[in-house]
Amino acid sequence: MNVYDFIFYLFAAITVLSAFFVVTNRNIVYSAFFLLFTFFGVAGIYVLLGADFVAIVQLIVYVGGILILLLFGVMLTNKITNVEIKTGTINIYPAVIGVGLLSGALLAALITSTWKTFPTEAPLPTTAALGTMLLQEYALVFELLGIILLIALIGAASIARREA
Amino acid sequence: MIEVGLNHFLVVSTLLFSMGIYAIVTRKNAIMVLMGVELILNSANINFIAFTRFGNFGLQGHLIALFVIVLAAAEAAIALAIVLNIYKTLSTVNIDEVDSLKD
Amino acid sequence: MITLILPNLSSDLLAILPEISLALTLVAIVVFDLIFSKSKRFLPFISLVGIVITFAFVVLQFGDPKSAFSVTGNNSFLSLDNFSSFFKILILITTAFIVLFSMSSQEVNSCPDRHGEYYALIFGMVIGMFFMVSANDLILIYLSLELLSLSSYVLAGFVKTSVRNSEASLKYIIYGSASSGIMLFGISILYGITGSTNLHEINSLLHFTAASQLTFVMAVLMIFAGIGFKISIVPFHFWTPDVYEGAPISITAFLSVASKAAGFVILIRFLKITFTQGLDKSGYWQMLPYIDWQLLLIVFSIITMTFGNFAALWQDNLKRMLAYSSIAHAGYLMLGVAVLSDQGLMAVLVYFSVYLFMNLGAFYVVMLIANKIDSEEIDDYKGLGYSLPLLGTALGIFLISLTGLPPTAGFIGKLYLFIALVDANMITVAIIALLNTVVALYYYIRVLKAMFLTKSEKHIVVKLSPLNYTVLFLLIAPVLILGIYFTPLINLAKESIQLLGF
Amino acid sequence: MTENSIINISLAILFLPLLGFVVTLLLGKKVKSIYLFEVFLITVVLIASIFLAFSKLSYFIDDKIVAELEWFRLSDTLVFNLGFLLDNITVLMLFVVALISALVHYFSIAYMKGDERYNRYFAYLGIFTFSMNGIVLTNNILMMYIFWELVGLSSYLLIGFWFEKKLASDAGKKAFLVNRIGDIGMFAGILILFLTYNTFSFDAIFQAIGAGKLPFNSDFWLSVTGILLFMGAIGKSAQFPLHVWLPDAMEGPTPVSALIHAATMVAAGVYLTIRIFGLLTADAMMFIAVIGMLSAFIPATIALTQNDIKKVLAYSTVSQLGYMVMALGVGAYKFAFFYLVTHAFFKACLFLGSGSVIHAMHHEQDIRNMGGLRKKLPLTYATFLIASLAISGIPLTSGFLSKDGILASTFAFGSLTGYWIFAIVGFLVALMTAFYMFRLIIITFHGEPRDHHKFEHAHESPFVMAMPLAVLAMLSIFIFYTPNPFSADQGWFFNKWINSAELHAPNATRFDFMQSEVATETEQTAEHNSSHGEITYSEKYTEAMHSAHYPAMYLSLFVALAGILTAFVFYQWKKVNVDKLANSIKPLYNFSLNKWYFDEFYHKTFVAGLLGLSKIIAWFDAKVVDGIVNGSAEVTRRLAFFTGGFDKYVVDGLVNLMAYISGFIGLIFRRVQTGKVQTYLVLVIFSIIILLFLF
Repeated sequence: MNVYDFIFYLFAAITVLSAFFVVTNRNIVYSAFFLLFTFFGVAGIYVLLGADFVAIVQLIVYVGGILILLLFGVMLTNKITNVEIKTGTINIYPAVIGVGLLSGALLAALITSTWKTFPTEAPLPTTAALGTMLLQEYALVFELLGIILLIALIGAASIARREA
Repeated sequence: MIEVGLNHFLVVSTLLFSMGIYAIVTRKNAIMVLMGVELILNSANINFIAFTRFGNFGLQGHLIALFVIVLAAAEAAIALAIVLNIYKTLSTVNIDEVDSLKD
Repeated sequence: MITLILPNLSSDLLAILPEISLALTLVAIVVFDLIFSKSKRFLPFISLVGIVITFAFVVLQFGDPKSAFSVTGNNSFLSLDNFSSFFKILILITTAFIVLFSMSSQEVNSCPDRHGEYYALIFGMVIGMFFMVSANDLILIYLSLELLSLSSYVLAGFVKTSVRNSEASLKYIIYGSASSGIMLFGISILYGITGSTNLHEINSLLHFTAASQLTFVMAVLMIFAGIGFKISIVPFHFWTPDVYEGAPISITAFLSVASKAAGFVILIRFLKITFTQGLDKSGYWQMLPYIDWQLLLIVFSIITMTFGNFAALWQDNLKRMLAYSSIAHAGYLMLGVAVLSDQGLMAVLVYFSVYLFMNLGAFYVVMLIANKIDSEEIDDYKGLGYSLPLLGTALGIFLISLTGLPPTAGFIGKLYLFIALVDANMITVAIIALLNTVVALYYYIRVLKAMFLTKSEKHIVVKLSPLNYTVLFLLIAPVLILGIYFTPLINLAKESIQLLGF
Repeated sequence: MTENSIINISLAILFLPLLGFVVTLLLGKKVKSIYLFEVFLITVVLIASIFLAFSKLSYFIDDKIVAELEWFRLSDTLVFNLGFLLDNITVLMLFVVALISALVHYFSIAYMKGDERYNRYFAYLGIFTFSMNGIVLTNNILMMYIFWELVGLSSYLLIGFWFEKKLASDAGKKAFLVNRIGDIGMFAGILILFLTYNTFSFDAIFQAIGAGKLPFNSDFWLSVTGILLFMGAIGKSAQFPLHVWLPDAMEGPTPVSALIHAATMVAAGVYLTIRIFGLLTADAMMFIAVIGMLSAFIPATIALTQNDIKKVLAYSTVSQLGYMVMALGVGAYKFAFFYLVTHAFFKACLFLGSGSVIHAMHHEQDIRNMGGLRKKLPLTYATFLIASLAISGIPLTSGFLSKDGILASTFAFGSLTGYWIFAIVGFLVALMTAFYMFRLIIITFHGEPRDHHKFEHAHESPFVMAMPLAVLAMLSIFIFYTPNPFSADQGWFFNKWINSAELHAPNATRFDFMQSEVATETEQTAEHNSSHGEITYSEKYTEAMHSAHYPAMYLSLFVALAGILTAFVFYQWKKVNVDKLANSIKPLYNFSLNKWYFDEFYHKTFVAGLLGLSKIIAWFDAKVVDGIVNGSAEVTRRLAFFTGGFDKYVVDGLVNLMAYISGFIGLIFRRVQTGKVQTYLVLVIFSIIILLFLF
């Protein structure tokens, strides 16, 4: 087991275990906290896969943005005096069976399949190349994302703002 | 032990995906459900980047992952706004209690 | 030194003039709303102007298929073919109607200070649909689908104070984000199999793939879950009745027509470009092996129409009934796709064109009546045929057309569909579909019965404005005219079935 | 005058009544006198149809004018057309329809006065006229079927016009349902034709048959196709065994009976048979002849004893239609059409006359309460008498000319093939016809009034009602058809206006006397001149007809007079005690009075069969379904329904059963719609898994 493998197992464990706590913990604040570790773990995996820029974005946007947003949501929808912010679950048994079957099938599908693989090379910095692609080939998608963000802004503001 | 390869990453992403689905269908709290959605999006992103890395597909996968992250942010914003609105009108964020529309 | 990879940016930008004009209209609405916040009543007119201009651009593009934003060869992001132009026209017509609907919708008018957002979000939906109908790349498909969804999540809950609206919105976003998440995962697997997200490229790469069948089916099914969510085919339809019932009627109508149309375009493009090997002599698509595509689609469509029709039988709420009926119609449309031939495709186009008018019409009448009596329960429609003869008759015409009886346009839609089925020797399927229309007859007739064959003491008066009359006329006229004289529509559809790069 | 203007006129004739329908229906509630618009339009149609017939017969007498328009195109070979076919028969038929329709409109102005849905009634007349014109004008069988159904629909509306009366709405329903049985056959026939020839056009089909292309390549299937198509006629022309609806349909307003059930709609069946005559084989013709014979005979015996003035006329209509159908069956194509036209006039006259009587007697229909009306209603009496003479076949009337022709044809047919039964039945029916018609006249108009109160209040009808009677009675005189009162052969109507039929069925499948080897020289040249088909009447047949003419004439005259005389002996001079006679042949009398127990028979067989089935279903429902659903209130209600009266069950039962089953399935489906979005998502996951295992 070389260092690379070790790092992989570390991050994989962080990701999967914390994700497990996210979905099973009854206290929603703890869940949110574990979600932070999951995102960190995923970012680590990105780094392992040579996606440095994506990893950074993952940290900034997910941890710095989405997670904070979710936490705000938690606080705004619970009375702050509640010490334990617990939430229940429904559909446990069918969900366990269904998800079990689905993940079994998925695992089988993904592992048994032969993928096009090439020997991996040493990862290069991707930021500059990504920037170029984003404004060249993917200019259209880039613009579309702009519209999506505008719509998200308008939509979220429209719903959340106080009625005049 | 086998050397870490594509399959290892795929296993991680599948587990993440399954747990995301599990959260979506079992947790009562709407915000927990949103966390589940984020897990699914993350698992798909791991797939994209892993395939890019091992299949030598260029940087396309990275870009897709970036797009998905941006989209996840937009979606989370709108979803939270809607959840807050539900909380304002029904004083609950438990999805199973929001079932007045049914047959 | 950056090398220019998009050498023909100017021509590409010209090619997306309709989309640009839509985006500019969106911006114009937002800006106008901000600056002249006292004159919101001009917003619909700005929207209509934007629609008309866009319409002109789309019509100019018709007949001149080209691809835009290509990186290498024909692997472009957008296919601006007649097929997409046809659906763009349908979407624009629907949008224009929805804007006109909204002008007299009580639900929308109850939140006057948020009209700016309302119309801006409608344009968000339209832009999303425009990209959907011409998108040629899975990632573009995913993003435009999300654009459409995000706008519609908000619009479904537009009246924030209404519990129904808020509930619809919450259910919609949870169901929708889960479906699109599953779809994204499916896309990622397909990307892993082929290494590309471009539909054409995937098609050529799929010929040499070594991926196992299980993987392939998994990916396809997961992507289908996302598309099926948009076009509400069983078993991905569960959100439809709840959201349709809960959302404002104008938005329900929009979702049931335009958003479904865009979803179908994705389905068709995805199937035809990605998974066909070519055409055989009689114009049927030869699909790639791995999956019995036809069986899959037939199973989907038969379950969908049967479920939709049977569930509709029990509905007491007209909006909900129309929701189930729209599921059933998705089943019929799916049958047209399941034929896997250009003829089936033509049937889909024809069906959609007539479905647009009849479905919008039904929703419009329901909206006008709901404005007054504040109810969509069929029980409250008793005797309406007598107290509101015009609206009653109009609804009658739309429902008869939805049933598919001559001499209305609905009949023509069904006729072409059945002809395509019979031509493809899918007799059993055709018979099942026919039996389904018989079931459909029951619940449509039920409304007519309530309106015309039961008396009610209540006397309801609905004052219609000239605008209402105009819109009603604009909807009835095509339903009746296309039922008799439909050659132009057929010709147009025939010209529009060609997909670019195929 | 060009072909174009002819087509334009016929377009106007077709669509003006539709315009009348739409306008009258829409403005009916607001504008009280809008019916005048419909009346005006139908007058225009009448004038136009006269003009059309005149131009066609003067300028284009030998031409077939065809106008076609592409309706829609499925592929290059599969084109659906809308088209007109104008030959002499078409224009004559158009004229008949327009004339009778117009007269009925005028008549109704007074007859329906005061009805609360006055305008609605005229609107219905408009749509009926439109549909009937459509049947007459079309050149392809698909359009014919469409208009056929439209006619059925509008007649349903008119029969059930007074739907507050249960009998009327039931009669409407019965007519609709019985007709549907015939239409199923017709539709099957159309499907066979379309599958074989890929076209609906009569001409194209005939040409293909002439070229030797047969359905499934067999003569047998050609016969079957002909018979299937003819089934449509059985329904619409109320032929045996589907004749049961027509007498019931008398519940509709009387002018409607005159229009629909005497002259036009019921004639549509005959018209259809005339149109498809070219493809009939000997077997099919034999079938048609037998049906016609039975339909002529059975109702005639029933009419002998009926006491409702309209019922008598209804059964007589069925019987006379049977004549026409029988005439077609024995190959007397021209006489069949001739009789169609003449019968339309005098039967419409009779119906309108009966309407006049009923109007005068304040809606009394039972002839036993009438009598002596001759003095009160002189004009009605005179016209009724002329029409009765015509239907009985007394010389100088149109009925004599045409009926005599049919009888002569059956005679000739007998001598050519040995099937004399048609001739025998033909004369028997002629005897009975004369008898029951004069029984009707004597009891109604002669003798002493039986209901003095009503008699005192009876009064002659106003001009708008009298005028149609006079016109129709006039048209029952021979002079409009031929200068020679004893033979139609030299007349313009028979000789010049109606062409002989074109035959297309393969030679081997025809009757001997219709085969083309025996066609004469001149007819062969005629064949070369016209591109279509060939002429039927072989020399052999002409000769047989010729030799049959005089015997048939004398014999028919004799039986008619005998019938009339008997009627006078029985009812006028009372030489024979009728009641006693009836008593002495009680079974026979009852048999006739109860209409051969047809309705009862149908009830006993079909209804009882369905009832038995329903019991089985009910048992199944009680034991099995009930067990599953655990005695829900719904099932109990259904059970009560199943054991309830079967009258309602026949019509509604199957429909309800289906609705119940569908509803049950729907109930299962809606269970999944719990309103909980997460449950939905679980279901989605399971669906994906199931689909994954399926594919």
